[in-house]
Formats: sequence, C-alpha cells, structure tokens
Amino acid sequence: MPEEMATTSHAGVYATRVIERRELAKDVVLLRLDAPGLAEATRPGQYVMAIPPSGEAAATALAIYEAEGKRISLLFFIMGRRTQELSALGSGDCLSMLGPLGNGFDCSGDPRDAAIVAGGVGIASVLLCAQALLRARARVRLFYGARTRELVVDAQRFRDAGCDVIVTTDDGTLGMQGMVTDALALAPEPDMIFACGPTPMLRSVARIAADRRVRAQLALEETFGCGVGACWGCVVALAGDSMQAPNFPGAARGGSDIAYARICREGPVFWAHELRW
Amino acid sequence: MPEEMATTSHAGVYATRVIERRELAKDVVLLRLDAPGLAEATRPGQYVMAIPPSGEAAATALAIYEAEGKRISLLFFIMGRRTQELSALGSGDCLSMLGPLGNGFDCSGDPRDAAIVAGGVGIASVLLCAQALLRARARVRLFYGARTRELVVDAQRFRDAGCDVIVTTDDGTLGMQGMVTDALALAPEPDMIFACGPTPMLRSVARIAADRRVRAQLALEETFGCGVGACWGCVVALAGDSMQAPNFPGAARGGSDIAYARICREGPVFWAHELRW
Amino acid sequence: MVRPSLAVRLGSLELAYPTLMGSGCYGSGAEYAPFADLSKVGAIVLKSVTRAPRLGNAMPRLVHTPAGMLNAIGLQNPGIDWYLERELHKYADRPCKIIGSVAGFSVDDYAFVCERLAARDEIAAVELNVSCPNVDREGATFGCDASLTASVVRAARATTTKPLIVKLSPNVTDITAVAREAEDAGADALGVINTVRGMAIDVERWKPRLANISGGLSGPAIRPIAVLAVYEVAQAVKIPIVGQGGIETVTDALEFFLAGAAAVSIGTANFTDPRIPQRIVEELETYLARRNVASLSEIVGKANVAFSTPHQYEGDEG
Amino acid sequence: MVRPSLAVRLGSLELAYPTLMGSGCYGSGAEYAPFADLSKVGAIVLKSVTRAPRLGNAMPRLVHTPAGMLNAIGLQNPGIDWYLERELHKYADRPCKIIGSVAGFSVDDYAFVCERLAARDEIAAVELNVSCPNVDREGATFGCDASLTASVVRAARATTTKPLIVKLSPNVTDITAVAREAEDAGADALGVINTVRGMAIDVERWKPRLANISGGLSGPAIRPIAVLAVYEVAQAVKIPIVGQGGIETVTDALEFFLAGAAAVSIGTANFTDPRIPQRIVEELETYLARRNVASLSEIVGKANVAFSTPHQYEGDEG
Ligand SMILES: Cc1cc2nc3c(=O)[nH]c(=O)nc-3n(C[C@H](O)[C@H](O)[C@H](O)COP(=O)(O)OP(=O)(O)OC[C@H]3O[C@@H](n4cnc5c(N)ncnc54)[C@H](O)[C@@H]3O)c2cc1C
Ligand SMILES: Cc1cc2nc3c(=O)[nH]c(=O)nc-3n(C[C@H](O)[C@H](O)[C@H](O)COP(=O)(O)OP(=O)(O)OC[C@H]3O[C@@H](n4cnc5c(N)ncnc54)[C@H](O)[C@@H]3O)c2cc1C
Ligand SMILES: Cc1cc2nc3c(=O)[nH]c(=O)nc-3n(C[C@H](O)[C@H](O)[C@H](O)COP(=O)(O)O)c2cc1C
Ligand SMILES: Cc1cc2nc3c(=O)[nH]c(=O)nc-3n(C[C@H](O)[C@H](O)[C@H](O)COP(=O)(O)O)c2cc1C
Ligand code: FES
Ligand code: FES
Repeated sequence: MPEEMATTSHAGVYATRVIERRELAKDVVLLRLDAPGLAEATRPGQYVMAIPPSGEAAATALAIYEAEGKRISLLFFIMGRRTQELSALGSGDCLSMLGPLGNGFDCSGDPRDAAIVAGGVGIASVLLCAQALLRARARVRLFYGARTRELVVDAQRFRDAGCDVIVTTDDGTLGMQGMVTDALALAPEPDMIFACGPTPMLRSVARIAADRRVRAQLALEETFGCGVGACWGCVVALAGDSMQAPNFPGAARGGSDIAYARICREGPVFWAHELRW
Repeated sequence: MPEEMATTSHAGVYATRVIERRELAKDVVLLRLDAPGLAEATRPGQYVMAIPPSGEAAATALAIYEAEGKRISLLFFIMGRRTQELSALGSGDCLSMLGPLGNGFDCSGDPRDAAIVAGGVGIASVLLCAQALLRARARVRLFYGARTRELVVDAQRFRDAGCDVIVTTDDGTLGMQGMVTDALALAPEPDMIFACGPTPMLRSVARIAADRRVRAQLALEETFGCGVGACWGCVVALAGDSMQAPNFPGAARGGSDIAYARICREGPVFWAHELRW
Repeated sequence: MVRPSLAVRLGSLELAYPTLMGSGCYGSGAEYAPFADLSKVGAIVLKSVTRAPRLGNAMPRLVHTPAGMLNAIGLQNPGIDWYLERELHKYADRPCKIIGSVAGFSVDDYAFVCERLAARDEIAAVELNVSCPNVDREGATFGCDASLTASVVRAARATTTKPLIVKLSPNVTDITAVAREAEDAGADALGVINTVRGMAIDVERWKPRLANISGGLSGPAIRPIAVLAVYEVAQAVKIPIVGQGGIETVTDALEFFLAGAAAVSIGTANFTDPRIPQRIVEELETYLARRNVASLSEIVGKANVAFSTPHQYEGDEG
Repeated sequence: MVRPSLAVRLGSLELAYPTLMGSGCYGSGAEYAPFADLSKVGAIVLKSVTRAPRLGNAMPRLVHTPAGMLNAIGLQNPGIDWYLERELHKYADRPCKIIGSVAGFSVDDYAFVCERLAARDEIAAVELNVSCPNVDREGATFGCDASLTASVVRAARATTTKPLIVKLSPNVTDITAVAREAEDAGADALGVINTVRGMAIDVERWKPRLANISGGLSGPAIRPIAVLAVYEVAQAVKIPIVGQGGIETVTDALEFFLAGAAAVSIGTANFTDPRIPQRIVEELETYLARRNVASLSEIVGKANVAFSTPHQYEGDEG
C-alpha cells in the first residue's frame, strides 16, 4: 500500500456508546455507536480493537462497517467468548476501543469497474469501500460468498447503496452454489478488485487477479494479539520484491529469503502482488 | 440438625426463568424467577447452585431469598466474576440451578421470641426463616449488620413482614454504630437465635448463645466448590461430642480429635453447640 | 450410518463411555445422582484414599481463579480400613464402573492400600495418585521424580492384576520421562494431568487465600497445558491415556482425543454443571456421526501430525 | 499523608514505577504511544533479540484460550547487528527506561549479544530470556536446567556491569533451584515467570492450532502458577524479583508484591487494554495511601507469613 496510507495519525482510545443493537441473523449482531472523533477519522478498510467491557479477555479486531457523521457501526458474528460478550451490549452501554487502525483500501486511482469480493465476516470490511467507489462514480459489483443462506447478511444494504450483488453459498441455499471466487472467475473482468475474507479465498482472488492482470487489494484476517504492531503475532509472507520496499519497514527483518510483514500494522490491506502465496 | 432435615429429596436441576430484575442498591441485585417444582420444595435456609449461563465458571451458591407459589427470588451482591455474570440477566432469560440444597433452619419447636442475626449477604438466607417464625406467631427481632448504609438492603421487607428490625453499621451511617453482635449482646434474651453471616460474626453469636444458654442455629457461608457434598472443599470442625453423631455420617472420617463436616451437605445450618470454635 | 461406538478399553478395563469422573470431584457418585444420569458415565474415580485416616487441611480449601480454581483439600479421607468396612459396599450398585484412587506417603503405603483396595469386587481398576510428598525423601513429590514414580508403580503392580492407571503430575520438567518409567514399571494406562501447583493471595488481609498456602489449579485455565502433556506423552508411550484438565465441552474433550487420549476425565466442570458429562457423550456421538467415524478410537491421536504450511519454519515458542 | 513512593531498584537500575512492559508484548513502545502514556511506565522490555536474524514461526502464531492466550512467535527479530545499527537509536528518547532482552541457542550466543547490547546507552538493563532450546545439547531448554542457566548468566555477567535480569521458565520441577543458581552466577534480579508451555487443537481440521504445535501460555490463566513461583523463589533468593504472569488489575499486581516481587511486568494485559499499566500505578498509589503505607517496598513479601487457623493441619494439595 502507498506509504501515506500507513499512518493512522488519529488512532487513539475512544469511549463510544451503543445507540442501537440489531440482530441481523442468528448470531450476527450490528452495533451502532456514537463515536465522535473516531467516526470522522475512519477510512474504508480500517478496523478497531474493541476492549471487552469485563476487562477479561484480549480486545477483538472488528472492521468498521459504517462511518457516518459521528457514528460508526460494527457488524460481527458470534464466534467465541469475546464476540459473545460484545453481543450482550445494549443501547446506552459504553464500549471503548482503539482505532481507527490499519492502512485501509486505496479507493483512489479512479477504478471505473470495481469488483468487491467478500467471504463470510469479510462483508463487514467492504461497505465503506463500496460507498467510496460509488461516490467516485465507479460501477461496483459485490461478489458475496457465505456458507449458507442465513449467513448472507445485509446484502440489501449494498444493493440500496447501488452495488450489483452476486451471492454464492457453499450449499446453494441462496444464489449460485459454489465458491465466491468461482463467481468472480466467471464474471466479466473488472479493472480493480477489492477483497476481504479467509486466507484461502484471498489466495484464489490473487490467482485470478494475476491471471487476468487486474490489480487487487486484499484485506487479510488472522487472529490478532495486540492489533497495533507490538507482538508480531499476525504476519504474512511478502513476495521477494516487496521485502525491501520502504513501506514495509519491519518486514526485511527475517534475514532469509522470506520476510514477514505484520498484518495489523503494515496491512490489513495488501496489494495481491506484494504477497508471497 | 435433626436427621430428617438433612434429606433434600426434591433436589434436582431446575430450569428457571427471570421474571424481574431489580437493583436494590449499587451492586445488589434481586432476581425474581419462575421456578415451578423448586419453589414449592424450598424450606427456609436452603440454597441453590446457580449454573452460569455462559458455562464458563463454577456454579454459585445463593440462598433462596423468597419462595412463594411457583416463584423464588435470589438476592445477591456483585462480588466477582460469577455474580457479575448473574447480574447481567434480565427478564425472560433462563437460569438453570441445582436445588433446593442443604438442611435449612429448624423453625419447629415453637420459639416464642426469636432473634435473627444477619451480617452482609447473610440477609438473603433469613427471610424465609423470619416468615416461618412469624407464621408460627413468634415475635421476631432481626439484628441486621452491614458495613455501611448503602449495604443495608431490603430492611423494609422484614419490617413489613412483621419483624422488629435493629440495624447496625460498621461506620455508623445507619442505625447503631458497631457490630451486629454487640447489638445482640445488649438486647433482651431471646429463646432461640438464627444467624447467617461471615464466620467471625457466627463465632460471636455462638459465644453469646453459649453465655446465655440460648440455642442457636448458624447458617455458614464459605467458598463452595461442588455445593453437593462431593469435593470436601467446604468443611467445618465439629465439637467433640458431635463427631460420631449419626447426622454427621461423613464427619468422623478424620480419625483424629478433630472431625470435619461438609457445610454444603451436613449444613449449611448447624446448631452452635455442634461446632468447635 | 450406525451409531458410532464410544466404548474404550484401558488395559483390561472396558468402559461403555470414554468419560471418567475425576477423583475428588465426584464424591462416590451418590452426591451427583439427583442431578446427573450415572448410567451415562464411563466410570467414577473415587476420592483418593490413604493408609491412615486423614483430616485434610484447614479451611479455606478452595479459591476461584480466572477460568479455574485452586484446591487444597489435603486428601481428607477415613483411611483404607474404614473405607473398606463401611463405605465401599455402598458403591456396588452404581450403574457405571468404579475406580479406586490410592495416595500415599511412602512406597509401602501405596502397596498396602492398593492391595486391600484391589481385593474388592466393587473396584474395577485402581488409579495411583502420585502427586503426594514422599516422607522418606524430604517431601519430594513422587510424581515429580521418574524413578520414585516407577517404584510406586512396581510396588502397586505386584499387589494386583486389576488395571492400574497412573496419574501424572504436570509439575515436572519433562512429563514424558515420568510417563515412560511408569509404563515400563507396569502401568496399564496413564492419567494426564493432575492439577498444576498454584497460589492466590488475599490482598486485603495480606495472607494466602488457602490455609495450605499452595493448592492445585484445575479447570479450563490449565487445558492448554494438559493438551500438550497428552500430545507429548502419547508419542512417548504405547499404553492408553486418560486426558484431563479443564474439559467442559465436547470440543474440549475432542482436543484431548485428537492429542492422543483414549478416554477423558471430567473433574471441575461438574461444579459448573453436572449435566456436562452426559452432554459431552451425546455430542461426541453426533460429532462422530457427522464425520462418518464409526468408532471414537479412530480419531485418537489424529492431531499428531506435524503441521505444515508453505512457509513452515522450525522455530520455537516465545 | 504524603504520596506513597512507587520507585523501585533492581540492582543498580532505578525505576520511577514498578511496572515493566513484558518482552514481546509491547514492541519498542512506539506501537503503544498513541494509546498509553509511556511516562507512566517503569520500563519497556524490548522483544528478545538473537545473534542471527530470525524469521520466526509460520502462522498461526496466536490462539486465544480460556483466560489467556498461547503464542509461538518464534523469536522473530532482525538479529543484533541490524538491531544496533538501525533500530536502537530510535528508542533513545522514550520517556521511560528501556531494557534489552537477549535470547540465544548457545552460551556463546548469549554472551555475544549481551556484550553488544549492553554497550549501548539506550539500554538501562539486560534481561536474559533463557526459555530457548540449546542447540549444543539436543535442544534442552536453558531455563529448564539450573546449571545451563548458570552458564548463561555467568557468560553474560562477564560482558557487562549493567543490571542483569534473568527471566525464569516455569516449566521445571523446581524453579527455586534454577533461581538460586542464577543468583549465584551473578544475576541482579529474576523475572518470574515466563510463559507456561501449552497447546490447542483445531477439532474440525484435526491439527494443532499453532503452526509451531506448542506455544507459551500467558494471561490470567497462569496467574496462580506465577504467584506461587514468586512466593517460593522469594524465599530462596535475596535478589529482587520481577513478578509476571496474568496481571490485569491492581489486585493482581498486589498479589505479586505481597508474594515477594519488587516489581511487576505486564504483558498480555496490554492486548486487552493499553490503559491497564497506567491504571495499575494510579490505583497502587491509592491502595498504599489508604493503608498508610509510605513506600511500595514495605509491602513486598508481606504475605510470606504462614497462615494459621485454630485447626491448621499440615497437609498437602489435592
Ligand atoms: C482486521 C480484522 C477485522 C475483523 N473484522 C471482523 C468483523 O468486522 N466482524 C467479525 O465478525 N469478525 C471480524 N474479524 C474476526 C474477529 O476478530 C474474530 O472472529 C474474533 O477474534 C472472534 O473472537 P472470539 O473470542 O469471539 O472467538 P474465538 O474464541 O477467538 O474463536 C474464534 C474461532 O476459533 C474457533 N475455535 C475456538 N476453539 C476452537 C477449537 N478448539 N478447535 C477449532 N476451532 C476453535 C471458534 O469456533 C471460532 O471460529 C476481524 C478480524 C481481523 C483480524
Ligand atoms: C450457602 C451459601 C449461600 C450464599 N448465599 C448468598 C446470597 O444469597 N447472596 C449473596 O450475595 N451471596 C451469597 N453467598 C456468597 C456467594 O456464593 C459468593 O459471594 C459468590 O461465590 C461470589 O462469587 P463471585 O465469582 O462473584 O466472586 P469471587 O470471584 O468468588 O470473589 C469472592 C470474594 O473474593 C474476593 N477476592 C477475589 N480475589 C481476591 C484477592 N486476590 N484478594 C482478596 N480478595 C479477593 C472478592 O472481592 C469477593 O469478596 C452464599 C454462599 C454460600 C456458601
Ligand atoms: C476439589 C478437587 C479435589 C481433587 N482431589 C483429588 C484427589 O483426591 N485425587 C486425585 O488424584 N485428584 C484429585 N483432583 C484432581 C482431579 O481429579 C483432576 O485430575 C484435576 O482437577 C484436573 O481436571 P479438571 O480440570 O477436569 O478438574 C481433585 C481436583 C479438585 C478440583
Ligand atoms: C505474544 C507474546 C510474545 C512474547 N515474546 C517474548 C519474548 O520475545 N521474550 C521473552 O522473554 N518473553 C516473551 N513473552 C513473555 C512475556 O514477556 C511475559 O513474560 C509472559 O507473557 C507472562 O506475562 P503476561 O501473562 O503478563 O503476558 C511473550 C509473550 C507474548 C504473549
Ligand atoms: S496483532 Fe500484534 S503485531 Fe499484529
Ligand atoms: S462444596 Fe463440595 S463438599 Fe461442599
């Protein structure tokens, strides 16, 4: 990613307040929060580290789903203890968080025909990106893959915003049956790809992008520890020619033919060609 | 305690439902629960082991505060993780529990002038006892001690029921300043004492009872593990002549001049003279 | 497909379910009978018994800690004589197997108690709790020394042909060394792990929170420690392993089976909810059926395959 | 009363606050600067550095577990040369002390890195991370062997007069034996404890959840283990102890001080909330003021008094 994107100068600890909690589906929660300061500073593809109100577990990495005025929203799936705890929050409750974090998507460069690929919880990372592209008058196709029908959440939100939405499910209960990358491979070529989802999905996206010589930005999701670059728990291997690039200051540290960059600090968004698959 | 009291034949796992949650004071919560089966079987001085809804910690020992019709209530102070979690329950939520457990107070024998002594959270164990005594037309004086004014909760409930309520606080912010046992020692002699509170308080009650030759029943509170007699984590030393008593079947096991009984199984209520202080 | 089989064998001990109720956590079973279906349990391991009666430690004996608890009961028990005369016959009609647990403070103690206990029909197998101090050697814990452990196992082995389960202490530099010695000395199975030593302090009273100062840590907090111990011991020995330490759900139990345990033991989780053991066997059946596995034994140790990724690097922890 | 003093000394190292930010958990401090006031921190312990650059382990490197986490970073670092040339000067203007951490795979490695690191003014003290495998002895972990630990300490001691903190591994039968040897070999202070070995398994994919298979367990789950280690080590040595393992609140920190730690280290809790270190020092002041204690040093080790109750019995755990 361009270096200027890597600075998160507004990053800080913000005390936010829940103004609405909605269950979009079983075990899928949308929290709308009053977050002055944080909301205004947010760029597409950035995330927060949500501090557990009980103080009893590590903070949780969550994409900033929406950011408008002084408000943001978080969209998350209940996966374990920490998302369980966050799901218990209700209107009026406080939630502190570190943010906005990460470099975010580069929505400049005027893509005319953008493809956004989202798998599972990856959907939470791409709404702001879609909105920015639409504002820049790009055509935006959303390829949205999920395991099953119930896990396709808030697709309408993207349609209302002006995206063409192509849904795939592993079990065929909604949209095309198969993997979201199958749908991408079959579709007419975009001039830029933005993707967020599990690593195997991103690997496919990278392959498709390379085959078609389309530039692709990938938002990676791995288990985070600190979320701020301090623990080196969240690395990704760089392609040989990215290793010494100035935007990966820590990356060359391995001293071998592989170099790792921190997903939380140098990412979470990388150009597909920057990574070694 | 008489042996017949030691059987808890209705004990089982009950799925209850919260019908009301009230905060009686900061960090003091009253949960009213629909608990058919459990409510009807409850005797004064019994408790439940409340299963944490998250399944992530040991069950919590809580006295059955009220039992009427098919409903019970629990009154608890937020002390740590587990009571914190229980305090997050709201109307409609499910709460499973083991109960009713323990032998309970013996309210038979027609005491005419009963003194109930409650310290801190001990208050939750004595309302049903007070009600039973009042129904049997005894005079009931409640000696209620707390650290400070805010921690004197629901005293009015006892007054409304017909008790004389004597309050003490450590800091003198409400009622008499001093320990609740000081108030007991100064008051006219009752013909039976019922007490629940921290062990040092119960030790004083036992001494006062012995001095005045008044019989006293003490409900003990120590950290429980299993709450059902399986782990031997909650013992109390028996007086020499109680060691071989048939109502303490497990107690003689130590094989020394001290014998331990399980508070959860052989208690939580003991006659003061049964214990070695 | 047919219902998956959950039956397991530990030496000659056959269990319908792969779930033992941990020693010291389940009484004799009677205490939990109102709350749990004992016929859905593999076996109950009784509280450890010693040669002489033991009063146990002073109170407090328990402290709740993050995702776990510390206990220092101090092996309170009436001694083997009282136990055999007045207790054991009551356990004969349990709808599941009963395993005796023996603790001692000398090699001779173990042999003495083991012989008497094993002579009884109520007892299907004997577990050796070697997490006790050895009075003959300045209190060194038996289970913290491979050769001491071996002596205990050999002495016990000589007294009985009943299956012997040796329950290993995790408080050692290398648990596999102790495991191998226990196997060589004649153990039929290994319990992995007993509690981890720990302590908590009351910061208002400036005193340890347990009367015994230190205690044994159990519950989910120690699960990662226990899973690794099972994984490593499974590669060091051929005899079956009873995995334990913080099992609360079927997922937790599966971690142990995949690490190499033939059976699991459930202790502290009973204090959370006595329905947990039954829930685990039910969900284990569902899990195996979903994955088309006919028998639990097929998945034992299946995570013992080196992980490999494109950029695997032989590093270490830290 | 006057404001209680929180200043502590570890050998010749003087700290305004008794809180170290644990190695590998706080980067170089810059990463946390937007979220925490570094001037309210005693010292930052840098990520361990080795002689040669290390790529570290493959992903995944982290797993969240009950009340804790497992990590297997694999000591990723650019090696001491790059570190000294291109990194260290950036840390010179931190508003708190900086402690270097050294890891190695031979005694010589430690001496080599220690000498170079200690030559730099940015470094106020050196911590030795001995939880590494020794390549010369079939991978035995230095910190799991008292005499190996002593060799490392002696070699490091010979290279520098800067304060040396030796960070002990809990994965041993007797941590006090290692502690004593480290003291005799010239350590100025002891870090107690590093992470506990553990493992987690992915029950859907039948694979370890860490690429490295095993990892180090940290967080509140290990606190009782750490408190006991500090309590026991404090009675075995005279040099100050830096207590660590699962500290999240002032109460947790107080457990360590009362057990015998002169200072504490905060690692994983920063991942929960970076405001925790500052909150702890503030609440520590309040606590001491409330109890009329003029200086933190007065309460160090104050729980090292045998508990006594009317019916105390010298039993054991279990
Ligand atoms: C930059 C970034 C942004 C993110 N944004 C979002 C977002 O917007 N929305 C969202 O929902 N998520 C998002 N995530 C993912 C989210 O952070 C994780 O899902 C979260 O950490 C879950 O925490 P938890 O404690 O609830 O679950 P955990 O307990 O951490 O569990 C996580 C997963 O591990 C599995 N697991 C646990 N134990 C085992 C076991 N023994 N065997 C096998 N599997 C096991 C669980 O089933 C679950 O799938 C994001 C992640 C990153 C890195
Ligand atoms: C038979 C019986 C009946 C009971 N009935 C009631 C009732 O009706 N209502 C009620 O409110 N309670 C009752 N109790 C007490 C209740 O069970 C306990 O308060 C409960 O276990 C608290 O659980 P917790 O997890 O919330 O707190 P825990 O985490 O278990 O903490 C309990 C106490 O330990 C303290 N503590 C924790 N760590 C430390 C430390 N490091 N240093 C010093 N102190 C520390 C906490 O501050 C707190 O005071 C009863 C107990 C028994 C045995
Ligand atoms: C209160 C308590 C008492 C215990 N008593 C014994 C005992 O007498 N003998 C023994 O071998 N293990 C004893 N244990 C250890 C358990 O059997 C089990 O091995 C350990 O707690 C780890 O498993 P868990 O986390 O499932 O409890 C005891 C554990 C607890 C919590
Ligand atoms: C992600 C991570 C990385 C760590 N890296 C190191 C390290 O490089 N060197 C070291 O001595 N300790 C390392 N540690 C151990 C911590 O410094 C600390 O001693 C341990 O985690 C226990 O404290 P805590 O529970 O407060 O985290 C690491 C811990 C974590 C969680
Ligand atoms: S999560 Fe700690 S460096 Fe990325
Ligand atoms: S709490 Fe287990 S025996 Fe009483």
